[in-house]
Amino acid sequence: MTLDLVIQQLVNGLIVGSFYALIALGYSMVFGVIKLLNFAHGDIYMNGAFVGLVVFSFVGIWVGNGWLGVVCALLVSMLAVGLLGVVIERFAYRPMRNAPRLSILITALGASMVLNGTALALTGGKHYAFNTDLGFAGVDISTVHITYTQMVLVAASISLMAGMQAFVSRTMYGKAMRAVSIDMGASRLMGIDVDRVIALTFFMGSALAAGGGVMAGAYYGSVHFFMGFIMGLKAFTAAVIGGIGSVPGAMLGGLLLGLLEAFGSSLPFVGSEWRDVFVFGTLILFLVFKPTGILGRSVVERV
Amino acid sequence: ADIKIGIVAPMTGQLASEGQDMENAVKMAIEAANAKGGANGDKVITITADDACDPQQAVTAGSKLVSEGVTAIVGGYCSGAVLPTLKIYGDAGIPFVIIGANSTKLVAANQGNAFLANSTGDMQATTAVELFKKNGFKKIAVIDEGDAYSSDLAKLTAEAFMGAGGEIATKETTNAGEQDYSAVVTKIKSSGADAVFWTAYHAGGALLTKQLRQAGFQGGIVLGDGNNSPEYLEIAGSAGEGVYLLSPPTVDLLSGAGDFKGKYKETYGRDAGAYAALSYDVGDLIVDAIARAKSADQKAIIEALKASDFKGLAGEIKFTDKNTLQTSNFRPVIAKGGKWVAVE
Amino acid sequence: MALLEVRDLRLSFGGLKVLHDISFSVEKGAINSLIGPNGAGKTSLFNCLTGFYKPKGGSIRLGGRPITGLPPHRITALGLARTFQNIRLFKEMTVLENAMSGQHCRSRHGIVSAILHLPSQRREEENIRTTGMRWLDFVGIQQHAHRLAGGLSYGDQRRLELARALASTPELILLDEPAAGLNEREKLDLVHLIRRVRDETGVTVLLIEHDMGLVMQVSEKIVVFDYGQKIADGTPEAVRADPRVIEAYLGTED
Amino acid sequence: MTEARILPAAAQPRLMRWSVVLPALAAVACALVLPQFANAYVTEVATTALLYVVLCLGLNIVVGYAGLLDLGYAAFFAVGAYTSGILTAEFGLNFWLTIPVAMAAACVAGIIIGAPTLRLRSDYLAIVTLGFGEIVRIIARNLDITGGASGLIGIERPEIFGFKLMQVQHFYYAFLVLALLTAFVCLSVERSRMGRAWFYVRYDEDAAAGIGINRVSAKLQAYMMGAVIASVAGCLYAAKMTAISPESFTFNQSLLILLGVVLGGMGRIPGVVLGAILVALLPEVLRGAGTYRPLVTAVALLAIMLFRPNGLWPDKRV
Amino acid sequence: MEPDIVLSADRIVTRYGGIKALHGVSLSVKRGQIVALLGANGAGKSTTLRTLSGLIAASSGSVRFLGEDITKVPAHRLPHRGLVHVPEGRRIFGDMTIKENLDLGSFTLADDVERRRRLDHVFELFPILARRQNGDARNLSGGEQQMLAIGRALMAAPKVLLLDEPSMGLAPQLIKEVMNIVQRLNREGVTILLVEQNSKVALKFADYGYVLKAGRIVLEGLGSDLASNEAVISAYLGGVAA
Ligand SMILES: Nc1ncnc2c1ncn2[C@@H]1O[C@H](COP(=O)(O)OP(=O)(O)OP(=O)(O)O)[C@@H](O)[C@H]1O
Ligand SMILES: Nc1ncnc2c1ncn2[C@@H]1O[C@H](COP(=O)(O)OP(=O)(O)OP(=O)(O)O)[C@@H](O)[C@H]1O
Ligand SMILES: CC(C)C[C@H](N)C(=O)O
Ligand SMILES: [Mg+2]
Ligand SMILES: [Mg+2]
Repeated sequence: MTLDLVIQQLVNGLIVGSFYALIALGYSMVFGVIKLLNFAHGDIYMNGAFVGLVVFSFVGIWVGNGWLGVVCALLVSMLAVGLLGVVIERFAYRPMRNAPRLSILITALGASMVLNGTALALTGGKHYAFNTDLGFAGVDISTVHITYTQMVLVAASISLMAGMQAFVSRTMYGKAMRAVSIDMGASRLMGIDVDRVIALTFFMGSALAAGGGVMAGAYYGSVHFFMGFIMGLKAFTAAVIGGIGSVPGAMLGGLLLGLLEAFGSSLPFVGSEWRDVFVFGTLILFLVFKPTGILGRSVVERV
Repeated sequence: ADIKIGIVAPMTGQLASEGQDMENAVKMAIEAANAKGGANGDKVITITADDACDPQQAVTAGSKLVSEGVTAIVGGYCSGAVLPTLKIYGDAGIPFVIIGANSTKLVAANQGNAFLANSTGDMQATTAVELFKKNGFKKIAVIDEGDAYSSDLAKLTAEAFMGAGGEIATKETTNAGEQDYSAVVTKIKSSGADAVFWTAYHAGGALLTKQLRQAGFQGGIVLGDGNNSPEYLEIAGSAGEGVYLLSPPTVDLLSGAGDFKGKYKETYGRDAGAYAALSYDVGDLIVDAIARAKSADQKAIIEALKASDFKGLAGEIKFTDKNTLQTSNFRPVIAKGGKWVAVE
Repeated sequence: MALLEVRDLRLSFGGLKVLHDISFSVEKGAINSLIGPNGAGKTSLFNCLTGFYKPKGGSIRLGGRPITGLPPHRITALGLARTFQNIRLFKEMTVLENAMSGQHCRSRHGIVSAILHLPSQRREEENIRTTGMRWLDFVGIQQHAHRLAGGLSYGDQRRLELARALASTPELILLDEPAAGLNEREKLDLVHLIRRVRDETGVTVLLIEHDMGLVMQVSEKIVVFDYGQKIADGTPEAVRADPRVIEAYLGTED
Repeated sequence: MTEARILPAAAQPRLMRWSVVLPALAAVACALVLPQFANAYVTEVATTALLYVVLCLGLNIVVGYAGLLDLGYAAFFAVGAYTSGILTAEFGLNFWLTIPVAMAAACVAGIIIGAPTLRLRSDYLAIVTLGFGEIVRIIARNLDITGGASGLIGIERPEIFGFKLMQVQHFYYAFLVLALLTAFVCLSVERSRMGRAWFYVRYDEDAAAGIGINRVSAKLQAYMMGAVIASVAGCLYAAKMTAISPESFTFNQSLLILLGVVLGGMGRIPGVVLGAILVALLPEVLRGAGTYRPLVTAVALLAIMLFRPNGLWPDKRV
Repeated sequence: MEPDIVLSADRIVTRYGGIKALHGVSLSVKRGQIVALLGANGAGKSTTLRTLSGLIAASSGSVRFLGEDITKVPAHRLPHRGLVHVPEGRRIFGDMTIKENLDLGSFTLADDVERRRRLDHVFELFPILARRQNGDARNLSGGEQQMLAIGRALMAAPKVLLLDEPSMGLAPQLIKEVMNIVQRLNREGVTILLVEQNSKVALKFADYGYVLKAGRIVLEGLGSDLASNEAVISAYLGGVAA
């Protein structure tokens, strides 16, 4: 690989990786608090993209297809889909809080299928265009062209994540989230409203996913009912690799996954059809040597 | 007695939209036939079975149709899902006209009862190579999605092109459902390809086109027959301008299909998709074959199908001794002003 | 030769030194105790002995054989059994099954012979059951054999843990605060039971306990830890009189 | 969160209870005569149900007994199907001889992936198994010997004592035999020393290690036994389908099998069998829903989980 | 009702699933007292505390706190009214630092200056916590964890403190130290309901005591009376557990 190629793949990896990171973050937060692998998270992302598209088309009548429209779509979608996350938690997960973990996992799978099935029924499986005119202007580093859109996108997801990290580590509510994840009963004795904290976690996680959905929809220009499936898988992978439950871990995991994929596509001797073997192979090897992910805590169980 | 025709198509899953088109159009043809007195005076009714483009579901869907005692079956969009059903229909001796699926593997596995109404992969490969040559493309990047259909087409085209003295710059595989193609785009660009041939479906095709153009790829882009969808043009937008497509016979390209197009939209409230016209023809063809067989006897229908000399919306249907189309119905088209127009 | 020989054992977590060059030994057939303030490193020592923690240095010998750094299941197989500070029973399984679990390392039939229902496998199963029952009987809870372990009273759960450990036919058994949460009468019963373990089965006992009454009553030798260091080692009388022990642990009587 | 409580049968005072044996016998009897009354479609669906019974019983050993979350179980199903398919189609080996080879292949695959990773915590193990599932599928998709993306076609149908298994009914009986065999095997192991060891490890790994159980080896044995069962199912599946392709061994397939295990009531054989049958039947029963089928299926599923959080047929003594 | 009763239970019945753990327990705690709740294993002491603090709902009966009926008030509303529960087994947040644990104790407090003031008070009571404030709580030894649990409760500025077996698992010297702190808190005006199995320790400090057996109060009286009545108590406490 030439240097230009390496730089280009680095840029590619970072961009996809920042999407993965954003979605993984919500995955990881929800997991952190209620130890649930939320299979519906990818579908939340898909819903976010659809809501964003609807808002975008609507406000586009007044503000056009530029940044303003995208920002409106982003905000409205994050709010609406954040609330959707809260509703899902309330009706699908809360009744299961004392059920066996695998049953909750299956419930999450069910919730995912419901969201997906609804989207299929409503859209008939059609792929919708999300046409923006954000332009291709940007800067050139040697032969590598980076658009302003790409920069804004990476900056936006990094600042969302940084904000989240600050929230979790600095604020009282963030501490409450961590407390709830460690011991719900003891948290209640601190005066923490556990239901509220869990709802808030779902709100934030879902809003992040929706934000990712709108950004991805606008950036790639298409939205469809199945787009969440793969993204959910990637987010799950990234979250676990990062050390599940860890906010900065999710971020690193997402970026790492993006980079692995980018470079996995340009492996020497073999074609891109082997990319995922490379990606998963690396991840498995990685876990063998670092069994708790990048930033997961290595807990020596005290006996 | 009523004559039952089975329709197998993906009604759910990623290709549900295409399946919907197929079902709608076949039903339209059958209703039209019924309005004219049915087949041999019998009313024709349809039964739809969803295969979700999944091999296992396809087998259950297929055996459901067999158990319902259908006289003939039409449909099949995904080669991967059609393949394991060939044995079932073959063993049951049921005439099966395949509308979309066109991998050459289907030809090999056919037990004599199945007919491919769409042109096969090698025909498409030939058309593709012709198109490359005509446009002076010498180094092609071939990209598929790793499913039965697109990898078959990619392989056939690569072989055909190299056979014709062309060079394959790179061969890549992407994953269905992913949105980011940048890594592959980078590879294509650095491979020095002067054109890209995308053999999979329109969802990925539109994204790939967009991302190729955004990355400044100036060469030609050619798409396989799975890309003919209005959605492609909508999503690719301006990046789609000048892209070639090996199109199946769609309503927009067919002079005689204007009525059908309007009626379809009126009945189903949506535009007729890429395979609507061909599906309509196949619906027509099967009724025609039953009429020519003068009975609902399946052997006779198979014979009648073999002897087809049918002219429909999408063109003529005549089968070779392998039950594939005698003449390719692929037409190269080019995107101009947000529309597919024929390449002269 | 002593049954258990610990020499210069060191353990640390990150920067935190938990055990500093600990050496002591336990004679075969003895009942010894390990005492010390909270956080002195008593449980950590047990965890090193049984392979749950990997020591940073030093050696452990059981009956002359080195067991340092072996995985827990190997150590159990070599004859060292333990109970846990916070009861770790298989609460969702029956009392009998808990007792049977101890014999896993003393039996050998695997999946294939179970599928084939070999006669030798049937016999072994039968044997595991009866042995399990025998140990339940020994600790006095065989009437609860078919109840769930989690439903036993606290004191009976402690007994069951003991039965489970005994079922692995150990030479040395380590008890981590066996009297915690027991009332006076139950503590008396426990002292009696520990003596029977040694007298009737010949198993050597090393226990951690904060209840000085019990410790003084039952042990022949006491090892005292403070901040990861051994500060005393001797008979109950000697230890009780040791000013360092009084300062660090016992406190002045009032 | 508490795990569903599962009692291994050895705990039960009496091993054979008529209240269990009689209904089971009745169910087997019904299963035996079913093809006599049902049409090809119903038999086909029933065959699929039996396939899932086998797969779910196999996965239940891994998930239900040993408590390992496996999201890539379809990989072993694929290993079986491809081994048998390649050996019969490409090398002309007798179908029955391919079964032991497939079992061995599954064992090897199980050790390769399991030995270094089974000590991982459940969520990390989940991603490893998921990754493994994808790796196996992609390898099958990219190699020539596996027929690439289109898969293998024209796999020979097996013969037994000169009788060729051809029709759905034949395969129905073949799968029925396999399902009964698997149930018998599971029952035998569940009540044995190794079966108990899995439960011990599942409830408390440290306590299990403390009483002399080799955790990794116990988990590995469960994992391999699950792998072997899936691979045998795969052999028969390949023979029945005559065409197999990577599309049959996706992540979704793994999820579906897991769904069957949990839906019915993890850990106990009757529950798992019920769950497996449900997973196969539910989408068929709901065929009428058309485009709404996935939605209706999902709602039904959610409802089951919400109303019966421990599965439809959990252990009575929970 | 007597005005100086701050916390009272009236015939509370509590169940776990179908099984009754409390069969109508009544008790009352007066302002400024240390009240001991004694009983054998499984007698229902912890269950009583959990019911009082709202962690489990009573299936009948009522709980009053500072003159209000709090039977239906959810657990998380009580700490900032002044009723704080230090649960059995300490339940500290092991993955968080000691300082974070203490901060959480004052979760409902918005005023950072006041939080700082309380923190200083806790650090003064337990200097070891101040020294290790940025270390993870899990690494504290048993005794230190007990101090953290009490300190965390003090961050809520309790009017009434429910303490569940603070002496469990502690070395003899530490038991003394912890009990001294309990006494000091009481002198500072905190009313205390103390659950103990170790009746000797508890009755040394208690103004009043209740003895529970199998979910029922079987004996009550002034602390000094009960202490002199050791024989009676040990008849209940030593009796068959559960
Ligand atoms: N896994 C671990 N990680 C970090 N520190 C640990 C770990 N295990 C033990 N420690 C530390 O080692 C020291 C000794 O702990 P240990 O549990 O051995 O004490 P102990 O003597 O058994 O006390 P107690 O009587 O309270 O049970 C403590 O400071 C403890 O915090
Ligand atoms: N979470 C629970 N689920 C079911 N039963 C429980 C639960 N917690 C306690 N019990 C039962 O309720 C009864 C009272 O238990 P509780 O914990 O209140 O006793 P205690 O007096 O605090 O005993 P200890 O001294 O052991 O702490 C016991 O029979 C116990 O088995
Ligand atoms: C373009 C499509 C009609 C081809 C079809 N999907 C196949 O698998 O063959
Ligand atoms: Mg200890
Ligand atoms: Mg208690």
